[in-house]
Amino acid sequence: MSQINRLMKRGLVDRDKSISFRFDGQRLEGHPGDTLASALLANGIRLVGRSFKYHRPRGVLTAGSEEPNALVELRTGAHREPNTRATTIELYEGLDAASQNRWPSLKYDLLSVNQLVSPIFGAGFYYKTFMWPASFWEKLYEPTIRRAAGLGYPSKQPDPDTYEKANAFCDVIVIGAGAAGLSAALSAARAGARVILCDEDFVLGGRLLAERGEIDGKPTQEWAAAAAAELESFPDCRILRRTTVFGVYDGGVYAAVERVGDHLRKPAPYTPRQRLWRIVAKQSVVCAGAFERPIVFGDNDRPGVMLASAVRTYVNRFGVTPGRAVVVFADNDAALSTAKDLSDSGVEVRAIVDPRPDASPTAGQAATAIGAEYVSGIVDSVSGAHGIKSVRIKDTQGRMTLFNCDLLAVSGGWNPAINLTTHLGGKPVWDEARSCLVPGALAPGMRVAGAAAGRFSLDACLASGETAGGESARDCGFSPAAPSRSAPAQDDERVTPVWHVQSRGGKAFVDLQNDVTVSDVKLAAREGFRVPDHLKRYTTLGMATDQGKTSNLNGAALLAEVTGRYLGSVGSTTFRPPYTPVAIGALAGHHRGKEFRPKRLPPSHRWAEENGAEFVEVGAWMRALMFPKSGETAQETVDREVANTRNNVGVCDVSTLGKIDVQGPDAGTLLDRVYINGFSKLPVGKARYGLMLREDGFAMDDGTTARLADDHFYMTTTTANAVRVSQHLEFCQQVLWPELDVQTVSQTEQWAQYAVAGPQSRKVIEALLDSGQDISNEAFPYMACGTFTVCGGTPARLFRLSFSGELAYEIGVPARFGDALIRAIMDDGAEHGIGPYGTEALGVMRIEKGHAAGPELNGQTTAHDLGLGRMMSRKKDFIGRFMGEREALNEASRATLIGLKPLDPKMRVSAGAHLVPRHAKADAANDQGYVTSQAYSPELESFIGLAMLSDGPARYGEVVRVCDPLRNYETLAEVCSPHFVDPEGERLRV
Amino acid sequence: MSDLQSVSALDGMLVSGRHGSPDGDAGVTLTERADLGLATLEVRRWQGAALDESVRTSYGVGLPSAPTCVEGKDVRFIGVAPGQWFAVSEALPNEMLADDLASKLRGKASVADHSSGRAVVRLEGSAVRSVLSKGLAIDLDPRVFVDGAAAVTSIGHMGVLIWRDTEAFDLAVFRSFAGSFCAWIEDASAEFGLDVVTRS
Amino acid sequence: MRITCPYCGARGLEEFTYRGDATVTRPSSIDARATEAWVDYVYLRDNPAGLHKEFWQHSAGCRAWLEVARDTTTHEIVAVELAAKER
Amino acid sequence: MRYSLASLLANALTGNKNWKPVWREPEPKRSYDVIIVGGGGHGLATAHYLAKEHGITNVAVIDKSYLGSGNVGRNTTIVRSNYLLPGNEPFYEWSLKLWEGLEQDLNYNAMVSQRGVLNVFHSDAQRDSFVRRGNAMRFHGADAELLDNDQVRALVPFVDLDNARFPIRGGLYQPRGGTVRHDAVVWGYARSADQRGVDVIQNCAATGFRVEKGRIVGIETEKGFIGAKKVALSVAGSSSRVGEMVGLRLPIESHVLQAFVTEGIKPLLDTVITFGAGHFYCSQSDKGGLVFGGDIDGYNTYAQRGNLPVVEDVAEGGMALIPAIGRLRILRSWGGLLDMSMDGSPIIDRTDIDGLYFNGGWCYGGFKATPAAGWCFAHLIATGQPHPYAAAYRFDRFASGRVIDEKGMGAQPNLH
Ligand SMILES: Cc1cc2nc3c(=O)[nH]c(=O)nc-3n(C[C@H](O)[C@H](O)[C@H](O)COP(=O)(O)OP(=O)(O)OC[C@H]3O[C@@H](n4cnc5c(N)ncnc54)[C@H](O)[C@@H]3O)c2cc1C
Ligand SMILES: NC(=O)c1ccc[n+]([C@@H]2O[C@H](COP(=O)([O-])OP(=O)(O)OC[C@H]3O[C@@H](n4cnc5c(N)ncnc54)[C@H](O)[C@@H]3O)[C@@H](O)[C@H]2O)c1
Ligand SMILES: Cc1cc2nc3c(=O)[nH]c(=O)nc-3n(C[C@H](O)[C@H](O)[C@H](O)COP(=O)(O)O)c2cc1C
Ligand SMILES: [Zn+2]
Repeated sequence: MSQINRLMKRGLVDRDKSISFRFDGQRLEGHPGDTLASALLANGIRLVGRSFKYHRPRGVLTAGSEEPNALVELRTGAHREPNTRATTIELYEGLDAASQNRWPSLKYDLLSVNQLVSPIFGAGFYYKTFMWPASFWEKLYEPTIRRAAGLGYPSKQPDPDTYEKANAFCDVIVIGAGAAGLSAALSAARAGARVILCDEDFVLGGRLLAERGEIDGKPTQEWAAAAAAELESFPDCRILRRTTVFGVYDGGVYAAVERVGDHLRKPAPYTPRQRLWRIVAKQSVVCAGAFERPIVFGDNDRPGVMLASAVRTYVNRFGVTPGRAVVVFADNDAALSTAKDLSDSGVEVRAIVDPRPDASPTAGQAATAIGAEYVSGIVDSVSGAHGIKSVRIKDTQGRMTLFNCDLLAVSGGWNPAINLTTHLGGKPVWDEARSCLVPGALAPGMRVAGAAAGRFSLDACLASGETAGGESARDCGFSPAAPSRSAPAQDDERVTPVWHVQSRGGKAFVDLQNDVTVSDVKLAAREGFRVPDHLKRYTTLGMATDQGKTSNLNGAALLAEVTGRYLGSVGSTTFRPPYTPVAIGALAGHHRGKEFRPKRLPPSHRWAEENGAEFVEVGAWMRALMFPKSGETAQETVDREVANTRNNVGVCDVSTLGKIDVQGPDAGTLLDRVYINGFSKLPVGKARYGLMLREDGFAMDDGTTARLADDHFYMTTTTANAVRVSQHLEFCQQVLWPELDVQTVSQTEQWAQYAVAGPQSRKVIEALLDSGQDISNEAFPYMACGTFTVCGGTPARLFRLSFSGELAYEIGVPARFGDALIRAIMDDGAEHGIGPYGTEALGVMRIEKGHAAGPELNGQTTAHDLGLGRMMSRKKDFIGRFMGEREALNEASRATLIGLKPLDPKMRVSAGAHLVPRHAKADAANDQGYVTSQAYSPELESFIGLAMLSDGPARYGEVVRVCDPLRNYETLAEVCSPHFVDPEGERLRV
Repeated sequence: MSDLQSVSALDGMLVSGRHGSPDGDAGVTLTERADLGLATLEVRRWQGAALDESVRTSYGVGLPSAPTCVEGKDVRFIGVAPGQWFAVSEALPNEMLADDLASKLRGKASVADHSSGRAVVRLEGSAVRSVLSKGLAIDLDPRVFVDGAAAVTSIGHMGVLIWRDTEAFDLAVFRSFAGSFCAWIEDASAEFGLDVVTRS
Repeated sequence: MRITCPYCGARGLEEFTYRGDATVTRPSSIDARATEAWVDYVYLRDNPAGLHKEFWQHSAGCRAWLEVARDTTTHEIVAVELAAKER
Repeated sequence: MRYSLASLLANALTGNKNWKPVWREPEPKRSYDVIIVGGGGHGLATAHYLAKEHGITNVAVIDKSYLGSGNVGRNTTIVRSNYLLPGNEPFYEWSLKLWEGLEQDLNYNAMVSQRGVLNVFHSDAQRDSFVRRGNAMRFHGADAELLDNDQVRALVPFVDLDNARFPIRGGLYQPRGGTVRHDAVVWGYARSADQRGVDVIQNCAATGFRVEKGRIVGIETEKGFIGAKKVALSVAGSSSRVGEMVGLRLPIESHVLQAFVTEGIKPLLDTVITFGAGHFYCSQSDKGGLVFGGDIDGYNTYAQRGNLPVVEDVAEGGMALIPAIGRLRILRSWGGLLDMSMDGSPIIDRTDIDGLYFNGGWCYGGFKATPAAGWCFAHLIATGQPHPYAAAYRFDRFASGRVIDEKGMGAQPNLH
């Protein structure tokens, strides 16, 4: 088939070049400048899809992003995009599209039987049935409904394309580049403002491209091109084509999506498919134009029924006629140009049908001029299921005339595209004169011009755009030239809206995509759904992919009529972002897959990789979990790492701990107030464990803090809480106690810090230290800290701290030496049998020592629960003290930290299990606590656990049931002190 | 000097040479500025005037009260927060800067060393603003973000301090994020081409 | 939403951390009779529809805690000050 | 009129002309035994159970807008009972049981769809806390299963299990969880309450309260004063605003939660899935749209709309979990006002004013609670005594410290 409906002249397509594409497997041709819709129409294809509920055959209704019908699956395989509007797809070589929601084929669709039983399938029918038997809902009814629902098929493979985000700033954003938008952008740019002009289309001009008028003596298409060219010449004007502004957010933030590569077979190398723009603008001018609205009549959904303005677009912009014999059915004079443009292109216009009671003389004249019949009347019925063949017209006397035709151009007037003006809550207002909703209160800095403001004449569009652009520039401090145009005070358009006509035909559709008919609206009203929002929710009117751009107002008008109300008082549903649907990928941009969130690598990362470490995500950090040797099971690895640390010496990267420098004369005072225990009296050269609470008295974080100098402390926090603790300290400093002279800054990134633990650890550290520095037990006892130099002058901080319970040190050097230091430690430690250990072994050792960590510091525990109640100073106020002393936070019956030893050492004490008394039933009534952490202790040759148990410390020796019904597991364990290994801490002090 | 080898934050994260689009001149060039002295100073209570005086005496400039850079003798001071500055120095590399500041500003400011805690990269080239705008939500227009301007903000979910030095932008990112930062910059600059210059 | 940090200038919402009602004052007493003041401070909030004085931290910027006056019905920001009044 | 296939057929034959309004539109009477302020799910369910379980039918439910205009009409419709703490779990499990019998109870198909709720986890620590939760559920008689990666893959083959920034290590699954068609809940309860004599009154905002000698005697409304022996507040995100009219200072902040729906597509996701390493949860509606959401915006607001950072955050979470949704398009986004409480758990309690009852603080999770909240609130209003399942939902828990803090975030509502 050749392009039988391609006109010889007109349009912005390049007839010299051909593009081949496929639709439902059929190979077709179009031209550069086409959309898929215009190319299909050029090829004489009218049937392009099936509707949602009744599977009715559907064609192209519009020429823009408001299209409800012509939805296709674009591309194939992992690139498949369901529900893509043919009217916005720019044609490219090799394009492959398929119709959707039909089976087995577009022409013969079995589910179209649905329409036969439509009286049962009326609005909301599913609320009234499918209830018996109850179990059938999930098994039968719902799966059936679900398979029928939805339109296109999603690809179930990862999206192979890339996306990105970008930020832009400007004085004035102009949204839409039609007559109004181009004028606005020109006046703002000429005044010197930084302008961003966005249009969702790939050519600037809006309806100027689709009409045949003149501006300043130039055809509108030329004027648009010239305006675009002038705008391009301003260095401060950025033009974003193929860019839809889809949302308006607070503070002058405009979200837009640019389809960078959608018009290509695949995006150009190194470019994304789409780009999300976050545009911050001081002022905005919304020039989004208007949507033509249909008139509702029986079988108004047949392929071949098209909006009159869309017909003009196809003829004038794409050089395509959607039909060869045309009837125009319009309630306004503007649509008459459709007849004229068609006729001028050699297309036969059979009739102009005017449903207005006060028929306009212009319409009759227009008809005569082109030799068409003029009928004052309505469309009574339409024939031709897959594409109209004829329409029957009923005139005001009730006489019927049959017109054979293959295109029915319809216009019921225009609705301003007010969508973006309401995103920040602005309510549209009813304009009785123009019979449409116009923007109400606008967002700060926003103006509306052109058809979007209800100014429909070309002169008014140009003038209002120019004025709005100039005023916006002025509000940004520029001096725009005086407007060159003045808007006609009154638009000359006569508006006598006809929303729907009483016709004999079949179903009359209000919402074409969701198959909401006039009878659905009536039924809903009858059942009490009488506000637009109820109507919407009950019938789904306006909830489809077009969000009711061509149906909402018709629906409201019908509702007003059947409930006997004034349309202006009925109200409307709310427009919400996005203006047109936006791909989720675009909103995610770069941040997907492995780049979902940035990764933090500690200083030893490369070394750990070289040494075969397995890694684990700890917050943003990647930490070494363990260092397996070949042939080992995970358990064997961990056991080995633990045993080696306890017997010889081990090393572990602890750089991920939060490290906060606390300086200033009042540093000690601040610490006294954030920790439950005291710090101001801590001597220089010493470190101390501290617990901090939230103000509600629950534990927040713990760690050690060392005093490096009188006015200098060095705090460590848990890895997980580093950010929170910094914020907390800053709050304390800046908000609670600004009078304190104390400064804090995070040093987490600055210091590489390694724990060197085990009986041989001193020897390893000594080997690192430059000579003349004494770290004997006497000179540098447990909990000492100090500044040293290592490896020939590298400044280092040394802390004699132990999480493992062994003689241990934490040694810190500036992070740029971190890689070298871990290698040096390993070298120096080799003769002492040093081995690295990961977080898993670290966890085992801290459990053996009964140190609380993340699972115990879970935000639900108190100092009492952690066994640290006695640390709470009674001498001072500190964060959380008052609330922490509430009785409920200190009751013995609270679940409190204990140890658990399984009676059978080979049995796990599974973390997450609940505890019940030995002879009690495992149920809620007997639930007395839960296991927080578990490990296998090589030293005890037994599994062990930490747990929170009601009245725990009083129950040492008692046997409890460890119940894990989730994993179908249970064991008995003895309650014991959480300090399993070296409870007196003798090893620490040698 | 130390026997330990210093490893820069970007070492091994980004290979030198051309990345992304191979066509024409690279739109962006990335150079690591390793071994800079980096430190923060935060004024002690009621010491604002005294601190400013000491900085003038020792470094020949007054401290900026806004997020901008001033260039003193050997040291550039960048306003990063009320009463807080980020100091950058080539002449006093690595830990030396913090030591120098601490000794000269004792009692007037709390000084902390960050020379190891940040990776500093210099980005320049015809597309540098386009690339940065993919991650930075600040206005980089040359009339807004003027020479010497600075901002603490974030880029691709990573914290960053950025300042402009004539037509180049210096970015200080946290050391542990260096790998993700490189992945981000590689992605963002792909369409323009990226030249990476690492220390030889 | 954009907040104009007195130090850094206008920045996007994503750079800030919210903390809520800035009209509350931490009780100075830890006397047992202060219970009501503490419960009020920790748990009860002004939650007006309209102007709300609230704490935000410019956490991805200068890290200053801010007192922001914002209309909770329109999100319009009327005033921003540093929470630390003296330094 | 009873709904059934037979009634559908019969009406179809008569041109669907004989359907009656789902609820009457009465003018308010001079006074009622009970006035419920707030025609959301909770208010209407309360009315239903007051009438049905306690025989109290001289009741009005008033709403400031159209029925279901609040959160009940804008939530992501997830129902589940996977709670951890003893104050919560029995309540939510009871709610799930009520959902299971709801349609028969109401003679209204609310499309209770027990398609299962899957929470994936990404670390051992997260697994352990999920196990603790799963066991708590089992202890309370709820269903819970721990899934390994193969089982996760079998349920949701297209999630990014291994190649992700935060690889998935398994999931906690509640097969009985699922979704319920939100609007149907409103209409079903309204219809049932109406049929039992309750007056459901729309566009009638409460504007003030009349209290005499410490006792409520009625409320001021847009339609004038209405007397009442008892008044029950169930206004969700408006709790503080309404509370302020009668001098209640509440442990509640109003926040916005956004939600999203994609264009309709053929079946993709047959369960409810929740990401454990970011903010994203998703299900597919019977219409075919993926309905999803993430974290709250995080600042106090009454504007019922959110901002862009959360939109991006949710999309990033979605792409990280299900990279196949990149080409699916968001059709609409919206927001609802949450009544975020100080410990993330709700309040169903008497107030200091005699005859004034409060139900609120449901945060982002009160839809699933609708039946049980109505049940327990009705019990409290009717008997004056807290229902055992809701016994922990008291105001005084904040003073006493017996908070119910599932997330362990403390008194910071936007973190719950
Ligand atoms: C986006 C989003 C997603 C959510 N997802 C889930 C989920 O997946 N699962 C879940 O369990 N929960 C979810 N929730 C929470 C859940 O929706 C709410 O907790 C629950 O709906 C609140 O109870 P309600 O239905 O009674 O509230 P609402 O429906 O908000 O009812 C309150 C009513 O009070 C009325 N009102 C207010 N002021 C007055 C006045 N002065 N006079 C008269 N009437 C007044 C309002 O108009 C409103 O209709 C979500 C919430 C949101 C916003
Ligand atoms: N005579 C009539 O009854 C009548 C009615 C309506 C319109 N018109 C004519 O239509 C024209 C209206 O001019 P105009 O400039 O107001 O509108 P327009 O329709 O010419 O241009 C609007 C432009 O905005 C773009 N757009 C819309 N929403 C967008 C978004 N969210 N993001 C990016 N781009 C978006 C569209 O692609 C389009 O190019 C005039 O020529 C007018 O005479 C006439
Ligand atoms: C579960 C659920 C599914 C929804 N599905 C759709 C949908 O398919 N199409 C649509 O336009 N809106 C859908 N919505 C959103 C509503 O249109 C509407 O935005 C929401 O109820 C909030 O109301 P408002 O936007 O009028 O404030 C859905 C809402 C919910 C809660
Ligand atoms: Zn700031």
